Amino acid sequence: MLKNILVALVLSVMAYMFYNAYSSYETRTELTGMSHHFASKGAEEVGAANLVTSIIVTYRGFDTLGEVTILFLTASIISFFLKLKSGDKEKIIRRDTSELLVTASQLLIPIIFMFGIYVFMNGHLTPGGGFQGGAIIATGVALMIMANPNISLNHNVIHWVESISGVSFVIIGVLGIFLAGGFLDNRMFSLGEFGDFFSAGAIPIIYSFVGLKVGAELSNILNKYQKSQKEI
Amino acid sequence: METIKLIGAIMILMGSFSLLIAVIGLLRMPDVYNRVQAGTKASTLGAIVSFIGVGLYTVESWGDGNWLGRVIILIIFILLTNPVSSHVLMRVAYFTKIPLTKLTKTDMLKKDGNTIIKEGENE
Amino acid sequence: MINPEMIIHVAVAIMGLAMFLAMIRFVKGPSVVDRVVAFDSLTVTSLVIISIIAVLSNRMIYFDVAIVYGLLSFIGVIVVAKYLKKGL
Amino acid sequence: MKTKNLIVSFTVLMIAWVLLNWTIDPVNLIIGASISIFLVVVFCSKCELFTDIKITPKAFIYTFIYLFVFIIELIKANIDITRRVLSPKLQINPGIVKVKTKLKSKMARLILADSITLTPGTFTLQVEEDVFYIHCIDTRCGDDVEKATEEIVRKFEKYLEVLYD
Repeated sequence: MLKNILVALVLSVMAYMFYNAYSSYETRTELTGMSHHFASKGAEEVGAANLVTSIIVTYRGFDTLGEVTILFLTASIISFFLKLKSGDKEKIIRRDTSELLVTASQLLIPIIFMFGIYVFMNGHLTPGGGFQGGAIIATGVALMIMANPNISLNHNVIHWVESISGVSFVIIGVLGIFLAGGFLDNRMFSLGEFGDFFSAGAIPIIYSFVGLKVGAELSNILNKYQKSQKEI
Repeated sequence: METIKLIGAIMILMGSFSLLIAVIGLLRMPDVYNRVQAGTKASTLGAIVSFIGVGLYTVESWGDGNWLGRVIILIIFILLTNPVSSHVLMRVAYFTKIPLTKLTKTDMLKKDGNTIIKEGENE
Repeated sequence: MINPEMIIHVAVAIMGLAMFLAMIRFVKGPSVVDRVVAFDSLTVTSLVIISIIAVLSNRMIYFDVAIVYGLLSFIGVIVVAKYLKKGL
Repeated sequence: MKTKNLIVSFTVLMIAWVLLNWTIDPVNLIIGASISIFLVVVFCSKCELFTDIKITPKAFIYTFIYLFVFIIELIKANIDITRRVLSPKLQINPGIVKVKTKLKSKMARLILADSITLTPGTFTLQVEEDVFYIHCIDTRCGDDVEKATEEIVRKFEKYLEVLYD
């Protein structure tokens, strides 16, 4: 009873907070100074059809580097805590996976990876990009782990992919200082024709590295989960 | 052009009816197994017919946009994944011993003794 | 001539009804599997609705959303199945 | 036939890439091809999905015949389900029956099981070596394995035997 009252209390406080946030919300009718610059000059300065991408990768490229680092930190912390729990002894009944699921997953996994790669290589044209593509790749890894419970992913490969893509991201950023205007400036390569596959300078390359890094980090988390299951 | 568009719209309508049938099947059938059957079959066909309708409806942009490619990918994807996921689900329902309805006439899997459960519990 | 867009709006209304009925099964369902099945048909219906929204607003890019959503629903069903069988 | 598996997997991935991009720009194709080769080497060198597929003109024609039969069955399934669901008194007679299949190839078995799932009143419940357990919404054949096999599996199996060894 007390628990129910507490839950109701928390919910009503949250409802009040949301109501406050909602009632003070006004739709903006015009752009603020900064966004006005992005909206009007972004397309010609960066050459990417997707404005959000151009902001994430170039104007705010440094933030993206930080976000990827935060994700890396999260993955490390999760794996740290998962290792601790191996003391629990609990019986787990394992049944072999349906043959159909195994076959279907073998067919689907390459196509899922292909789709993930497509998403992060086309980040400058379509919605999506590094983070989304990386998440799709991690979905493929999740399917792989679930279809074959006895699989063991090569730990080293994941770490190498992660490290190399992270380092390459920084190297391209530094190259931008020498070849173009500044850190992570995408104009080191020609901007190309607007809306083309090869356009927006270095954005597709930077985004591919971001995608690989995110995919590797999330796969690492999944791999750790599976390992911790096995130890029980 | 107009006619193809109209045909596409009618196919979307047919697909939506099929999806409705799937859900009515979900509501009326007596046990999990029959629900999964009705749900999977009707919703798979409904989705496929609707996607074909969407493909036909966008006839004007077949040349430049990549509507058609994505529609084909979605159709193949649904056709491949929907039966597999329902199969996995129904298998789980059987192995977690959700009872079959009283109308059931025969259960060969039980008669043969299902080997999978025995193997699993040895571990 | 009948307006094709009208027909599509009627179809979307029917799908909305289907989603509502699926919600009933989702709430009522005696076992977890019932709920997952209802959820699966909800997902398929919303896939179709996403694609129709993409067509009506003439934005090809929403189709990617539909593909990813379908993928996630497939993985989701398998995750629940694995959970019920106890063991990842 | 290791190489056949790799080539067919590569073709499937390339088709997926072209469908996603919807362009036959040579540079784009080269990128797609390199990604496909990478994925084939990583994932498809171990699996044996397409080792048993046959690439002959006869198989090509049979693919279309199979698709035609499958679509007819799919539509029949839905008419069947509609009739059952909408009739005021539920006309169901469910049961789990056993059928046997001669197919050995993994891919052919997947296609067979998917087809059974999507055809009138039948649903693959469990797959063991050569036995499929099938949940029927209307069991007519009862415990008779031969009769059930004839009724449920044969109509697909005779085409799949031609497509896969």
